[in-house]
Amino acid sequence: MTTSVQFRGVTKRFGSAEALSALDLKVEPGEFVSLLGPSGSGKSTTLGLLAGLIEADEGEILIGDRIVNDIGPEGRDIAMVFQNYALYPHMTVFENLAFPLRARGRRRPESEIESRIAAVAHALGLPDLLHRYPRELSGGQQQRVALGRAMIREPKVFLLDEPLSNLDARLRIRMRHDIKALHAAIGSTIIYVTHDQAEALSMSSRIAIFDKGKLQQYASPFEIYNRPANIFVANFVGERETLFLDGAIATDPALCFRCRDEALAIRPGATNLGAVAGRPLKLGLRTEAVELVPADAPAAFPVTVSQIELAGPDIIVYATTGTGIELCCRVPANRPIARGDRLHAALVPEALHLFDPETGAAIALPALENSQGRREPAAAAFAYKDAVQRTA
Amino acid sequence: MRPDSPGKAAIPLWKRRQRMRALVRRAINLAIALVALFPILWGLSTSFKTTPELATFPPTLLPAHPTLEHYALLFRTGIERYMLNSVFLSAATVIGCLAFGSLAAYAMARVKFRGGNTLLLVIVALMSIPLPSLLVPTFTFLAQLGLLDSLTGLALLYIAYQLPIAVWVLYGYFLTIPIELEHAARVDGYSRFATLRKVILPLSGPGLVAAGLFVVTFAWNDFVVAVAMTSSDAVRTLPVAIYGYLGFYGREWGPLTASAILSTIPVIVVFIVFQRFFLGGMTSGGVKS
Amino acid sequence: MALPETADYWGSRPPQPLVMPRRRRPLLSADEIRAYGFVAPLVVLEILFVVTPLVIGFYYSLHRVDYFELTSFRGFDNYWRVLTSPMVLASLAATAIFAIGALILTLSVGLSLALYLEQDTRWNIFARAAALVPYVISMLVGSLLLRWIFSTDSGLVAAALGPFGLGDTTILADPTAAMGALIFNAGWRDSAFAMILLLAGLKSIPPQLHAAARVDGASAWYRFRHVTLPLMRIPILIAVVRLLIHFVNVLTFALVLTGGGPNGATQTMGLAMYRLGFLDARIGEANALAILVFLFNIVLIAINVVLFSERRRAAP
Amino acid sequence: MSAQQSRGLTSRAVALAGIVASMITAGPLAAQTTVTMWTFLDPNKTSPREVALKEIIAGFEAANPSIRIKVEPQDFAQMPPKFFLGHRTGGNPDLVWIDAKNLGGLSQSGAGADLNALVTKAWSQADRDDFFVKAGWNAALKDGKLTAMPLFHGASVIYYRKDLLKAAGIDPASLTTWDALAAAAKKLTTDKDGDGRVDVWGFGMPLAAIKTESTPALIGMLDQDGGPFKGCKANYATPEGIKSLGFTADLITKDKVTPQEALVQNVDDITEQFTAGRYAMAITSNLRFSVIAKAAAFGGDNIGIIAWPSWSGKKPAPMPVSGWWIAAWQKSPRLAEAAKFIDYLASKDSIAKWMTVGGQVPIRKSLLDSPFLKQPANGWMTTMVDAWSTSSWMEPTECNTRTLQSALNEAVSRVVLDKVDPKAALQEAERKFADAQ
Repeated sequence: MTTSVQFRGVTKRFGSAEALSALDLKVEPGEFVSLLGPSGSGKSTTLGLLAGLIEADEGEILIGDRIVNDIGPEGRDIAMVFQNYALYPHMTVFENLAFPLRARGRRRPESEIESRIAAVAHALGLPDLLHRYPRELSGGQQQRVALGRAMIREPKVFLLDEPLSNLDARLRIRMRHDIKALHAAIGSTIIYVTHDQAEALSMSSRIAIFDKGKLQQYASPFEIYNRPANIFVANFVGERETLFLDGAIATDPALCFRCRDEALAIRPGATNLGAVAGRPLKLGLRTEAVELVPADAPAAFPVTVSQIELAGPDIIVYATTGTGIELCCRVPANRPIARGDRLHAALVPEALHLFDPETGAAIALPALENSQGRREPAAAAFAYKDAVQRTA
Repeated sequence: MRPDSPGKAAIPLWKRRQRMRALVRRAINLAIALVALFPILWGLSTSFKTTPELATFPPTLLPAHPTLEHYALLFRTGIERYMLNSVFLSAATVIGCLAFGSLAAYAMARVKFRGGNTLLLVIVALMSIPLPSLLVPTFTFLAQLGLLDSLTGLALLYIAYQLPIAVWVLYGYFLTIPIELEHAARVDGYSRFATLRKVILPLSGPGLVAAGLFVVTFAWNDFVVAVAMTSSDAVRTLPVAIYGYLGFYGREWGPLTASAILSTIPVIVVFIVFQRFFLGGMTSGGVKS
Repeated sequence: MALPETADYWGSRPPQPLVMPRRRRPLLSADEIRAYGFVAPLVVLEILFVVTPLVIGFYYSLHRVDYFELTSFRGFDNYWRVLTSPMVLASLAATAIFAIGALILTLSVGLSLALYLEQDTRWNIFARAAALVPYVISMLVGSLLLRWIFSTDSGLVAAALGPFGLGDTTILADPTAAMGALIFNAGWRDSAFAMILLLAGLKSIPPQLHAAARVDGASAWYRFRHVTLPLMRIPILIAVVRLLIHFVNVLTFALVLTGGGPNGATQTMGLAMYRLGFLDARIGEANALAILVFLFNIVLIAINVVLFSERRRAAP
Repeated sequence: MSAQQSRGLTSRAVALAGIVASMITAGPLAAQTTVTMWTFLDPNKTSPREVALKEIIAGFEAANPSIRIKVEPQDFAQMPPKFFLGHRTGGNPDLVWIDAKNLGGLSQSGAGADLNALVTKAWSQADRDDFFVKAGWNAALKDGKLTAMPLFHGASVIYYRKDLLKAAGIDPASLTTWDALAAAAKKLTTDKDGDGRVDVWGFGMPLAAIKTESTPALIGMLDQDGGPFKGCKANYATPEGIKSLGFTADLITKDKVTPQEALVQNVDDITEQFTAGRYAMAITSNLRFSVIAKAAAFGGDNIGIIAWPSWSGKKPAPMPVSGWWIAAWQKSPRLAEAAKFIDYLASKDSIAKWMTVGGQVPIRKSLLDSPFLKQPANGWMTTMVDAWSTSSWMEPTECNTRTLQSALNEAVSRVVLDKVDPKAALQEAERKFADAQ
């Protein structure tokens, strides 16, 4: 009961504005794909096109092997959960759950409908609510009913349109977990639209990032986080704003990043940064790309602490370099750091993101041939997991 | 329909179906418009026919020798004066209805006062009183007030007839305006009246337009009341002048259709210009409330 | 009516003194007085120009009126005359047929238009505007134009029905067909009014509900039957009542299109009232009929009022 | 905008409109009396009668420079009741036109000034006798008071197409009996283009219940002794009445010379259709002659009028009398000036204007030998004069006769559509007449 979904050069215009341009995207059967992007980026348009609620101007949309461009939503065998749940206000929970079963042309015996509803209600913890009306339910309960209504028909493709955005923070984390469990249990293809990167990173098998109607990157959460394809992705994904610096890598006298008459020392590592030395670059720095080091470390530059923030087990240290570049990094909370401290920092080579300042595209580094490459994923994976937890 | 014809083959089947559907929709929309407009288009065509052509049988669909003689006649006989009367009357009615209507609607929507709910129900009841049954008594009463055969009297009648619907629409609309805005204004020291004027009314564009259009449709087109309540030429309104072409010794189709077309154009223009607001005002106001 | 009384709302009660003085709530609060000022123009105008004529009309209905002179007191004799008059009784039947027929036509066309033209696309806005034209132009002119189209002289009926061997059909002189024409006239003009009322109702249904129902696999008919219709119950009922009131009382359609003919088949109560009062100069009886029609309207109005209150309760 | 502002604006605009209107009508002279007159005619329009009225007013104003006549055209149906009511409430014009059906109301309301005292007292007996349609003169005379002066008379008459009758070989003078009329109508009903549908009908009648004229159903009854009325009681269901109603219905159902659509057609429709060439013969008012002649595609000189046929053919059926009268408002402050204008309207010159310009049949004997009437195109006028002189009939003005024609038309519908027995249908019509009293 699962199928693939494919977009081939799909374009959608509203008036003269292009909401989606030439989208190519393939979702394999059973995948959980998040469409992530700021509002107006085209992710909801993509979902609407797939659901059949919007008609494409160009290109083809396939569900399985079938081109569905001229098939209405009712013929696409999909299920969808809407942002505001779209529960039928004049029907009880039971009737809402029964609706997809009764709406399909073929009549099902009422006993079958009842047993299916009982099963779904049980799975979602709804049995006591079946005879209530939507307005008598809490937000979380409504959310569950909406999910249940989508599940009840066991569709091949599940579409979820920001389903958690109306819930409070804690409930959201729990539902995230539940949805993921649900996916594991039913194995349907799921397309999930969100503007919340934590949701996307924590649940998806792959993420498609959209901006201004264009697909920016389509890859696994790990790839997205650690190898953002361009400045937009690098900036959009991550716990807090990424710092971008214009400059160039220099290897003389030691490996460093030259920027604003300052040399930010880079500690030795597994990456071949020397390969791009000299050319103008845009450097993207997240917190994990800066490390506090002892003053006598081989690579270090002085900074002054300007502000500190407690973030759970860690503290975030904001520090200013000699020329006033404001960096930030994360250190365990037990380190005694106070405002005004003069410390030393270094850049972590594996966590640096380099971009072409003209195109904004990521610059790929040739890997070093030695075995140190093994260390990289582990460290990055830690950082990624960390980021997910913190953005929640 | 050779499959190998290059232009056709390049367009995928789903796209052709999509286009077909869009075309069919447009055709249906056109058909709706045609059914609605056909009699009026016939009137338009008739207004350009020469008098002899008007009397021919079977009638021609389009004028054989289009002429402006009927329109010229209308302006020779001073139709612009009747138009002016109608414009004035419509404006007075709309202004009166919106001014009195928004006052009353505001009080009913936002102030708790004894009798308020009853008044609301009375308004709904008043909206449904059939006018023709009131004509004779109104005539005698208006004569006693000395308001017969005057634009003032007619305007007051129109306002009284249309106020309930204006209040109804505005009341619904005011209810949709967040009350927090008003609390803010009142905390800032605005009186009830100032709140209405400075906060509520500026936010009520669509509601005012919807109410105004209902009112203007009536005031611009009414001839039943106007024919009964006025007699002198100085206060003759356009619909009464049109009605006059249904003369005692036969209808004069030429001037009749020409004046009807003249009177129709302004309403249509106003409605097309304000259509969006109208529906908006109705949507969030009058019906949903 | 959501604002609580000001004093309570701001919670500014003075500290209570030990011995409570007998302070009664003033008869009217300042806010109430202001509210009465706000509704005063409305109340005065309605009393003057609607209620007073209604009362005068009732007074007339108790008299024999010759040329506006009350010549003798008749009590309820006028009512008896009206209620036993074959013309009025026939017009009752004609009104019932017309009102119900016109209601069904107008409501179904109006609902279809509202559903079909719901989206705000350019072509839909055009079609809506066109459909609205018959409603906004003068009823008199519209009916006159339609009358010409229905007459055998226009040749249109013959052209349309000729291929079916019905070229000789006379619409206006056949009691059934004339009623049909009258109903068509009403539908032609007032469907747009129904459309507006229903469109407003439709637009208040969240669009996601329709999207959800489509995704859930519901056919257009199923969606209409199980989602749209239940949620449109109140707007539809309100449209029904408002149209019914209009159709029961309307005069122009019948006066212009058929003159009540043939054989009184299309003589509605509005027209009967007009004939009694304006053509036959029987003003006492005309007023009696007007009062009777008004009483009938009261029933419809009461339904309207009840629906209105229910909708207000249902509103969030 | 406050109430005061709005009212202030209103009254200012009314005043402004009034000033504009008075500037248009009053002209430059200051010391003038303006006499206001309600009529259904509008001297600014172009129909023959309206032109005649304009010329007559111009003539009067030239002769009486201190008096201006201001015409306020009215809806004809509402004009008389408004005038009667205005007598009580004020606001009436100085002069008003009254039709036959409202003469009774005029005398009952007391709104009409006595024109005997104001106008005809100064006339010679010969002058008074000059009005040869006696029924029309006497209708406005009650207790020695003349409340209205006839201007021109009208009647429901049968128009015919000279060309079509000639082509069918029918001599209009031979149509003296109802049977001859029906036979001729049959001959004249033709399908010219052979499409199976009638193009020209033999006989047209307005049978709608509103805007009526008299039809054979009524005229046929006038042949009986004492007419269809006994005081204010209708007496329709007589042998003559039954015969007349049956004859009228048969024109549609049996003879098929009148389209069934006539049941919903009023006199406007019939006039338009006769003008458009849809009928060889049709009933409409003789007052419309000039309008029809002007607009007819087949040429005004092809139109003729015949006197009403009768059952025996010995003598034409009585010609009904209707038309328009003028009355002065009893409370008018300008009664003397108003009377002056009435005097002028009733003068031989004015009546001649109604004849030559307005196309009306003259109502003064002394005009009957004018050369205008000798012209062949005006032969129909002579027909009317002869018919009225031979035998005329006027509805009893003391009764409410408003239901007369409409009830008889409904009786025709009952017979045609519901196959009701003519006698029962006539009894229904009698009841309707009685109800209206």
